[in-house]
Amino acid sequence: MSSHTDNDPLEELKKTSTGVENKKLAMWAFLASDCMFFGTLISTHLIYRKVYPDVEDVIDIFDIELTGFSTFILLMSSFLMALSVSAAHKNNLPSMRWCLGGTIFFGLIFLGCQVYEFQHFVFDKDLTLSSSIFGSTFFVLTGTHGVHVALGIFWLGSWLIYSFTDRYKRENALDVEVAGLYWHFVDVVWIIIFTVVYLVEYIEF
Amino acid sequence: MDASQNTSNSVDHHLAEEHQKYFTFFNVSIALIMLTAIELVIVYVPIHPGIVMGSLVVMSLIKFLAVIWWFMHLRWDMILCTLVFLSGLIIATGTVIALMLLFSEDPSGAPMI
Amino acid sequence: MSKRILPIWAGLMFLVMLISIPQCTFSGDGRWFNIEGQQSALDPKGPIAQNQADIFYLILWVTLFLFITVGGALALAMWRFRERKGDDPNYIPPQSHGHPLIEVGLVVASAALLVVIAIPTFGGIILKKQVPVHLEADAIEVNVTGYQWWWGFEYTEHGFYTANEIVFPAGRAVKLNLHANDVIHSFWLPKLAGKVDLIPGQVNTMWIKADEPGYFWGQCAEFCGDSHAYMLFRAIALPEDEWNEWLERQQRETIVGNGDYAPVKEDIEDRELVLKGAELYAQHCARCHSVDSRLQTMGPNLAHFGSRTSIASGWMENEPEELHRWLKEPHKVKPGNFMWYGFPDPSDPSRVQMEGLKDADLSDSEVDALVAYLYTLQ
Amino acid sequence: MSSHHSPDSAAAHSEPTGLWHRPLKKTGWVGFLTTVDHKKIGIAYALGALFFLLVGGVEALIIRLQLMVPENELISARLYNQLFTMHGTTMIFLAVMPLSAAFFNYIMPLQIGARDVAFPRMNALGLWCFLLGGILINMSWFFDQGAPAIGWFAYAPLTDRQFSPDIGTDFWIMGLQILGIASLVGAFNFITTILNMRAPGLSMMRLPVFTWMTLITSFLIILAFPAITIALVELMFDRHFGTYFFNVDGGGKPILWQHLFWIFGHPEVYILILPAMGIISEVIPVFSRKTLFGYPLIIFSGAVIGFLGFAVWSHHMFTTGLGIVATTAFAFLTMLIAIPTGVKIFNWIGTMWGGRLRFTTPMLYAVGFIWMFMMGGFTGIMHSSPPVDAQQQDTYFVVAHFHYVLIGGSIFALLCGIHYWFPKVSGRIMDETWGKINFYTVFVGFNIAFFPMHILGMTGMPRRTHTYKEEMGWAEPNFWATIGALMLGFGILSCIIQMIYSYYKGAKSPNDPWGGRTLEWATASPPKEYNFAYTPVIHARDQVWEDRHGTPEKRMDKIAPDPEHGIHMPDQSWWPLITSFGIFFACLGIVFFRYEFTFFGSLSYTNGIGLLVVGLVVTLVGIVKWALEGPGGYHLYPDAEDMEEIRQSQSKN
Repeated sequence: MSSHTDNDPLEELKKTSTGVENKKLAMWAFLASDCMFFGTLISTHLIYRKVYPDVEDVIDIFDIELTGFSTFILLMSSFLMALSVSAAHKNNLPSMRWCLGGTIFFGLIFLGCQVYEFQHFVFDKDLTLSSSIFGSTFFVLTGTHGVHVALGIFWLGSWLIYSFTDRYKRENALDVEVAGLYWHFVDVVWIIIFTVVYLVEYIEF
Repeated sequence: MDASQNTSNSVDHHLAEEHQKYFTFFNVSIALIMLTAIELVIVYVPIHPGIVMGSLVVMSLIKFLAVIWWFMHLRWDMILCTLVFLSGLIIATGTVIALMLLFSEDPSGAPMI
Repeated sequence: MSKRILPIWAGLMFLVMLISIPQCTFSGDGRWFNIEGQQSALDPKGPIAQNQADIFYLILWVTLFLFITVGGALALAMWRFRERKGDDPNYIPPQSHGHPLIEVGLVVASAALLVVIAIPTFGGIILKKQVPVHLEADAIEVNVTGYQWWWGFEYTEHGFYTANEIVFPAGRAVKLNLHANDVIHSFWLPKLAGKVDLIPGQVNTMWIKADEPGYFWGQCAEFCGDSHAYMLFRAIALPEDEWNEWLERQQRETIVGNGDYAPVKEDIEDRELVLKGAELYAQHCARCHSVDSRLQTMGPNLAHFGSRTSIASGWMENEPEELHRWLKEPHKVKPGNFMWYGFPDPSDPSRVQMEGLKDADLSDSEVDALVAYLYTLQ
Repeated sequence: MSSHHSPDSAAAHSEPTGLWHRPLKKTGWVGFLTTVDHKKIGIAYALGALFFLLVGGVEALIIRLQLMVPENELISARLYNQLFTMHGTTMIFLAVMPLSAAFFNYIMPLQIGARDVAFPRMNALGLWCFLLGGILINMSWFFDQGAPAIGWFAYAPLTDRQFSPDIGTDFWIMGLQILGIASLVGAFNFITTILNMRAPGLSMMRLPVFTWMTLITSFLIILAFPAITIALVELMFDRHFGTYFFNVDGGGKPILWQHLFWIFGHPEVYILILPAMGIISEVIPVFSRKTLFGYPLIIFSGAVIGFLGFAVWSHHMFTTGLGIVATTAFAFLTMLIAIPTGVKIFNWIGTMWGGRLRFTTPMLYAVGFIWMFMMGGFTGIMHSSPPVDAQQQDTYFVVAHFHYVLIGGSIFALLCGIHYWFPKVSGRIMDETWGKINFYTVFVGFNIAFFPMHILGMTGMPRRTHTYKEEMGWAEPNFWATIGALMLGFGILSCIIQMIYSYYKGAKSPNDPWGGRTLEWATASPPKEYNFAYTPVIHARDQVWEDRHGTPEKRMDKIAPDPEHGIHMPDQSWWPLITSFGIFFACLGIVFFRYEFTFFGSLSYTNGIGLLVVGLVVTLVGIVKWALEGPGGYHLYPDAEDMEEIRQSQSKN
């Protein structure tokens, strides 16, 4: 009865002591670590918001429609990412490529929105890294998230290109899944940032 | 039982399962968008800010958990992945909360708590 | 050879240890344990330090008890179960995996000992933070500011400043508001109270009280840059009458009109020298130092400088030779100090915002004149 | 030993993979620079760490010589400040942590019966990042203003450009970032390896304690390091881009740095001590000829110490004016840590009780550890009480406390581990007589150096002061502390000399010279490239002990490798080395951002951007090529001797 597992390369990868593939386990450990990265950045931002609530007129700076739109875009990209992992597991390459391409496209739109937002803040609203403590914490927090998004786009793009070569094998579905985990995590971090950095500012206490 | 039949069986099984997942993912993403829309609107609704704050926290928590539970496959994976991730998540959350409490200041700038 | 070298070497090592123990526990002049040393925390002269020393001794006894019991068990195990000569090298002792009752018992016992420590600890935390009600009424208040590398003291109720020597009445609580001008410092008067940090951007508070009049040494306890080791200060607890006298003297104006240095009296000896010193002071010192006790400028306030006991923030005694050395070559006494190098421009640290004595190039006779002038500031 | 390359990897080799082909040479420089073998990497970690231990030791001895007499003028205040900054940084990040990592690398895979770690090339990346990070931090000595003078915890705002305009501080910041990468990739690797690559039958509750402590330490690393990484990023932005994270002028709160630093810093203390506890828990049962007393409780208390370590950071900040609630909460949580720590000590004594103790050199270090760690622990209980801590914080009492924990604790345990596993690594045994002479020198020297510091602290000597006045009465303890430090330095040096001598001239050791209990003693000394010729099937916690003394059904089964397939081994690679150099140059570029400096007497100017871009490109190329290259692999076949051993064990069962 060992023929079943012998023939499925994905099952083959699960032959570890715990039954979780090495790469996936390492990725989850990395994500646990990344929680602390963003936890530290978010607390820095929130602490200074709490200590200096009036340092900038934040509602005047923010453009919640744009940010809402980019949040929507990122959620959609996460949906497509889940579909591409699903397609990769089915070894349905054309579907996986379309979904991956869509994920990357939405990721690029998100990044574009952020670039636009940053240049708008800097040039129209005079909010820079050194204009106030709010500028410092805001740009470093959202910038770090943006760097994560950019890396994710690069990573997913690599797999999109790789899937067109004949070196792409069935086992690589795991690699796509691991890249997907990273992408989803970037998404959940944005869910938190969208709430605690943007939306909370609009509540009138 | 020959190997090829076995393989096709397993692939069929995979297909059915992945097909099932498609609908789950679709529903989850619709829910995520609805929640985001509600979040966007609720901040303008003239009710007690505490309620707004509370519902924002609850909704983003639901979104957060939905993504990691369904999109990130924790629902289908070994419990070990969840545990590893939770170790980081719990310690990070605890640290953020503790820091927020530690920075409750009195007017002179010295910590109060 | 190699059989014998081990016991010889081990014996030698323990001999060194035996010699070193009394050497360390007796300080040079034969006092045991240096317990009455200038900054000894084990020689408390005020209620907070007393409380802290009491808790220290309590924990010391608790841990000594633990050390003797646990260490005793360890020593006994090491002795009783060691492999002796002639023992069967293949002997296998009975294998035991542990006993839940023993484990739980030990956990409960250690938790109980922790409670013994925790209760007075809580009392100590409260005591250090809050002035007790009966001392609140006649407490005085002093603002302490830490600078690189000296201390500024502001007597808020009377509106005057002094530097590096904090004077207060014995038997009364002194509330301290701690500010920092540049980096983090830490205010530590071991005989009166444990330290509290001075942190830029926030105001910490503490209080001290000296039971009897006395002269205490204190020191900055948080690394604050090049001359951290030289950032000392003195605390002087005076009897009530002397305290009032001191207050009166400090409030006496040292300045007339709008001049930025003190007038030189008519009837003093070496008047020529003092006048020259006053001129030099105006030329080189007055940019950073003030001789008006109501004014705090960038450097330590020098009003009533002549009546202080120490100079260079507690590092040197206030004697003419020492003062001469301090003014002539301050950078050799305290490396990196601003009196010599001038203040760097905060926006561009490579430039100097205000010149120091380095550029003044004072001769010995000029320094003597300055010294003479400074001692007229009584 | 015969080997050939499997068809799939052979195909990969013939493909044009870029600048050069995959390295195959096992020896010489190429073999060393491209290695992915966890054993070679472990040894390289150990050599690097021992080198930095000597560097940090020399720095410590200069510090001690300066303090030997009051108002000494041996070195300048600034040099002294640089020395204690670099001493702390070096000892923690470049000596003790990598030395622990050396044991993780070498011993842990052997203890779980694995052929290598889960990600061998990532392991190599960790090694190179550690070495280059160490080099980057120490490069600061050779620039105009020299090394940083900020203390190893670099409290803001002293680290602001305004108060520390020197380039040394930038070197320190970026050096720590690289070391953070090294620790993080190592930790992800160890977590995956321990959880996923255990031999059949080796359940979690059968894992050797050292492996358990490796796992817990790795979790501490991945959860603690992000805090300092972000804090350093914020500090770097403050220094280079004028942000206000810790800059008071713009509203920054210097206290935030302390929080972020100690959120990392306190777990870091346990990162330093838990591996040591793991080593001790291995050595004491072996030389007591008894199984570890209360194994589950030792594991559990290790995990509790690790977890509580994230909830007590503010006890480093009792004097910063925290409020009453915070002070009390952190004080009581800190006291709680005494319980699991005490449990460990009770269990070690319980293990020795009723055993047959052989006081070999490793055992002497292990028992020395318990004594010294007890003392360090008791002074730790004193610090947990804020009123007492108010008098002890930032004094020599604290210096004494953490040296008792880090030398008497970590270093003693690491020396214990070196003596214990030396036969396994080198196939030769270290001489017992000289080992004991070294032990007594180290033990006595250490106590003479650091016990007087308790007295110094309680009588008011603050730490980090390069001089003190004679009136203070601190002369005698300081004098003897210096004598002791010299003895300690001499002892450590002679230990290292003995190691080098034993490596070449020591007596040959059998595979298991001590009567070991755990799996690493079942294989050859030194282990062959493939660690185990067979797949060990584990039936008991102390498997090797059970093989020798236990009942037949608890004996280990040995599954021979498939005669056709052989043993799969990972291929060597250049890309970890190249990637680490990319990271190194990128960090160097950030150090030089907007810098004017004099180089060989002439004023030079650099903005470092070019270097940063080059570094990032190299890193990116390295990662891409790394990914495209794939893990590769080739197959080895156990030699006749190994096959004979497997056959014998199978016929026995």
